[in-house]
Amino acid sequence: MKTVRRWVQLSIALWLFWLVLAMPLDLSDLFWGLAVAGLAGLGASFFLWRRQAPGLGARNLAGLIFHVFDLVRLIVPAALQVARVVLDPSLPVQPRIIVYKTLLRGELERVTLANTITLTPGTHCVDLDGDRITVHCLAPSFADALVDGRVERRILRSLGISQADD
Amino acid sequence: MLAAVHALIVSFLVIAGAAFFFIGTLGLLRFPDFYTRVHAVTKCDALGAGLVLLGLAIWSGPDGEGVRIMALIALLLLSSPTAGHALARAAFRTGLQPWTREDGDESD
Amino acid sequence: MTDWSPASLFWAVVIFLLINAFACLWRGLAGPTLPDRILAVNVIGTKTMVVLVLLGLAREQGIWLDVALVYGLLSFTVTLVASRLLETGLLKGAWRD
Amino acid sequence: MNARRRTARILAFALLAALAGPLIHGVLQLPAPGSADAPAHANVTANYVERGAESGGAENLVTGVLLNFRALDTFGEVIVIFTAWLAAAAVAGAVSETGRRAIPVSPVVDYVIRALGPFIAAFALFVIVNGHVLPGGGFQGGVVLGAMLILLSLVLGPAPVAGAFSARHWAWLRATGVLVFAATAVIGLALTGHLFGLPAEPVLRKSLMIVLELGIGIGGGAVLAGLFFAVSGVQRS
Repeated sequence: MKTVRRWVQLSIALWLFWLVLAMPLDLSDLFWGLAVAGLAGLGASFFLWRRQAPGLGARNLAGLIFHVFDLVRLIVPAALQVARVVLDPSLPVQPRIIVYKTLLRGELERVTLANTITLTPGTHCVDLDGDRITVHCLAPSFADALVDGRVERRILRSLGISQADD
Repeated sequence: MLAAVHALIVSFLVIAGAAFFFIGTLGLLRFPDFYTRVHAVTKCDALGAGLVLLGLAIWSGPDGEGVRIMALIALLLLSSPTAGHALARAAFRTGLQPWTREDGDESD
Repeated sequence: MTDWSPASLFWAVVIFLLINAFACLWRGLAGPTLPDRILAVNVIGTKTMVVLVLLGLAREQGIWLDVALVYGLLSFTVTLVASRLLETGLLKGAWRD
Repeated sequence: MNARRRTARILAFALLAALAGPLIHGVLQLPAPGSADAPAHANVTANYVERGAESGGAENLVTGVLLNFRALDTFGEVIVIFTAWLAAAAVAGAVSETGRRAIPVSPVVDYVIRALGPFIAAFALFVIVNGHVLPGGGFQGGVVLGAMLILLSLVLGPAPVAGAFSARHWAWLRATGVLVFAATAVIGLALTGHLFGLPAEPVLRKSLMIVLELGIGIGGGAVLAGLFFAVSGVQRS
């Protein structure tokens, strides 16, 4: 029952995606889109996601888009910092590897955290294993925002997840 | 007037994106080891390509092309860090040692 | 000012990105490690994708966007597969003997 | 053992050199690029451009030309891809399995591919179905389809994806492009009196072309995935 509901939801999302691709729309696009979306949705929800579906609903999706805009405020200053490092003739880097234990529990949150770390200049996620995240940073100071939990709080707020109900 | 502002915003975004690409290239060539290079490249590519494509999406307006470029940006923001992470993890798990300043020179 | 369009800028950016791509090619040749080479290929792929979009808009060929989308997808696939093969030991890096 | 291998190498080199001779000769016979009296510039192109749009039945001129005037060439290309797979799979089967390590795939990659997979599939089918308006069509869509199968086998492991069909069914899928093309040729013979003749009736013509594109796409995708399976040692030829 849950699988069927997932199939319907995914097919609607895929149909919208198809309509975006086929933008100057005509009637045959609507039909073909529906057929393909239904088929791809069927394959995904009954075959690919049988073991574990990505827990990604409409609310989280909106949160992810918000998170991308939120990221910009994090990325741009750090990017300028890295630009200064690269352009500096003496190349002042002090690479370190730090291992960080995350408090986030869900798969979606952890993956979002890993990719946020990778996209934030100065830190790069090297490994994610359970709640242990191995981060390579250009200099120890780049990891400050991560270590004091600011990044995690932002992700939780954007995705609209309260840690307690997990 | 409005057209001029529009063109100005687009040009600014595209040039800023190109500048980030340049920084990424510089990082790829200058940094001492693989891990620091992957740093420079993932960010600057995602940011550079994102800015250029955002400028192009604004330029072509909210018709079919603009929407498709936004889809391209979404793919890029997802694929670039994932690819960078996958590559770094492969190197890390197979035992490629990161360079540190104490070593004095490259460790490969 | 009014008859100036960013489309002429696009060509300049295309040439600039191509020069950058060739610079990255040097890292692909020089290595020194296998991940460096894969990384260089990935970077060139991203630049090519952006160049395709720029050219498509500058020459008003909207269908190039779909080519760019396919290209980006393939470049992503190549990097993931290469790293996976490296990770499982099918591709061998010089640092582990 | 070593001597035999060396003999094999020398033989292979001699074979390649013998092949290269006629090929280089053929290339030298080609007219200089852009020369105005080359056959391609003399009359064929103008004819295609002039008649392609109205009689090709496809909005994209290239696809129209590929599937109508040059159908025999395209058929040849499909066969070439199929043959290339056979050759590549024969070589790829020789990859050694020593030193393989069982490392689980990164959870980030796993999650992203699972979330992205259905969208890639929809995009591949989009490219295939719209082959008559977009460049590439079946060939390009087939590549995306194959890429998706490869990505899925990163996440699920190659064995379950390869095991979705039996080895015999995979063989049939890989041959789809060739078979569909051959079938269309025969149907064209029956309907219009000559090989690859597409019927003039627009709906029938359009659906036949979509079937053709689907055949090329599915065949190409299966070939690509089969190559990857062979490299990862799940499926031999």
